[in-house]
Amino acid sequence: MAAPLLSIALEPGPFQPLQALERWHGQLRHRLGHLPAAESSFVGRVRPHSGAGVPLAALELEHYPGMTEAQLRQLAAAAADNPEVAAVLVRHRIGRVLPGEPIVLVAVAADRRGPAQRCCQELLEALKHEAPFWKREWLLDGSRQWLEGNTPL
Amino acid sequence: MAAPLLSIALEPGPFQPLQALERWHGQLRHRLGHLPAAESSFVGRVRPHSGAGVPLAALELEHYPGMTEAQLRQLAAAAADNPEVAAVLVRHRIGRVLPGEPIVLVAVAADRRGPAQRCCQELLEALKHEAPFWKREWLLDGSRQWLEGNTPL
Amino acid sequence: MTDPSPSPELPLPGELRVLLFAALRERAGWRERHLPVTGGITPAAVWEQLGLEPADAAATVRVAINQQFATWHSPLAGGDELAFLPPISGG
Amino acid sequence: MTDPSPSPELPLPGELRVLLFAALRERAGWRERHLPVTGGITPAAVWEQLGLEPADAAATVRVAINQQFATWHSPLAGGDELAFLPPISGG
Repeated sequence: MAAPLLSIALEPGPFQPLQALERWHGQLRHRLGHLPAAESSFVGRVRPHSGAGVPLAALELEHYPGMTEAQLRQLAAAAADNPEVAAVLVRHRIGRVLPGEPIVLVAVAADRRGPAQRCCQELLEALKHEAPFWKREWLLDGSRQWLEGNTPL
Repeated sequence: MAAPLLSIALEPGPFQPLQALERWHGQLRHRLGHLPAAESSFVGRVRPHSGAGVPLAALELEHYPGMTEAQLRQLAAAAADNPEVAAVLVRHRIGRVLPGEPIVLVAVAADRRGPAQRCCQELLEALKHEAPFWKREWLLDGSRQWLEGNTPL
Repeated sequence: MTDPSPSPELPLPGELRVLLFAALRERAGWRERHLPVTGGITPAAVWEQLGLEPADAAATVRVAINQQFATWHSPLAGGDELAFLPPISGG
Repeated sequence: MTDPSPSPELPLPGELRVLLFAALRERAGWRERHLPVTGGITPAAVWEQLGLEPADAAATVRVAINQQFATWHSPLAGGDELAFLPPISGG
């Protein structure tokens, strides 16, 4: 089987996960001739409150231009290293993200549900811990704080 | 936390998973005031080949009217029995489904990714084994065969 | 694509309504039958009485009474809907 | 919303380009510096030489050389890009 198709992009402004999935489906139909039997996806959105429970004005996402894209590609290829995985989609916001807005979209198309679900889950964990992104919470009073790590599973 | 919102329906004709998700998002915004931070979803589509590897003309899905809907609701409520799960969506085709067409859509919105992913996966396994659906493969020559069980994980 | 079958007679009050699905329905050649309920009757007894196959169905066929999963030895009453379900393949 | 900083001078050939991100950048007050490369220099030596904090950073801060994760004792060469990365929080 051919190497999985990787579609990876950083989003500097608000993006619509369902539109991104629709465009990806078009690419898969074009490249594979059909949509694989199993598709697992995940969307993460900004919570309305900070980790400390106070209302959030925005979440800022800093990243390491160049390394981020390379790492995402490497992590996606590693998670998709299974002959049953046909394609992987990753979209990740950077910049200022408002409560409720999508931050991350991961989708995996595969021949069976097991590999689709596992690859999607593993890639999400990998990019949370191994891709150079940093979140800063901005509160309503203008105060701000860098987060040290992720929300627990 | 309120009991999770359950949106469950059988689809007698072709349906678009992304449109179903979009309508569901509208309902969640209306009912919850926002979209939860984590959303996990799965789409299953008909394979182009039978289990024996020959081209498939169609997959027929028979079900037990009345019991199917009640079982899906019960299975969804059981899988979503976690205070962090906010909403569950299930769409399942019945009737004659063509290769490439969606058969099943499961989506779970929750406050954290762990409960969203687990609930989505558990509910998918549950409905594959505990909801009264039966698949019959129709081949190009008009021959047909009932499946005894599911594709392995 | 499913076998056409005439709308069955309504069951008489106190009768048992028996339903077959998918491969079981095709093998038996019928979809629905009505039986008088006799004291202590169970799904296992109905299966035998109707001459359904295979004789040792409990390993593969599941039973539902009034659209809820039940056992082969659950008690039946008049007006119940009893269904025999071949191996499920949903999703 | 990020700290504005003037476009840095281009590094001279053979110089090391050092980058800080997020909380590390804010604590240090700079984003990018260029250093001459001396024989056997490592990320750990650069950290110390630049007076970065905390002194025992290896437990929390990760190192990348030319945009690939590396160790605190990886060898550095002229022209390399060395980055110190505070705890990651993506996704």
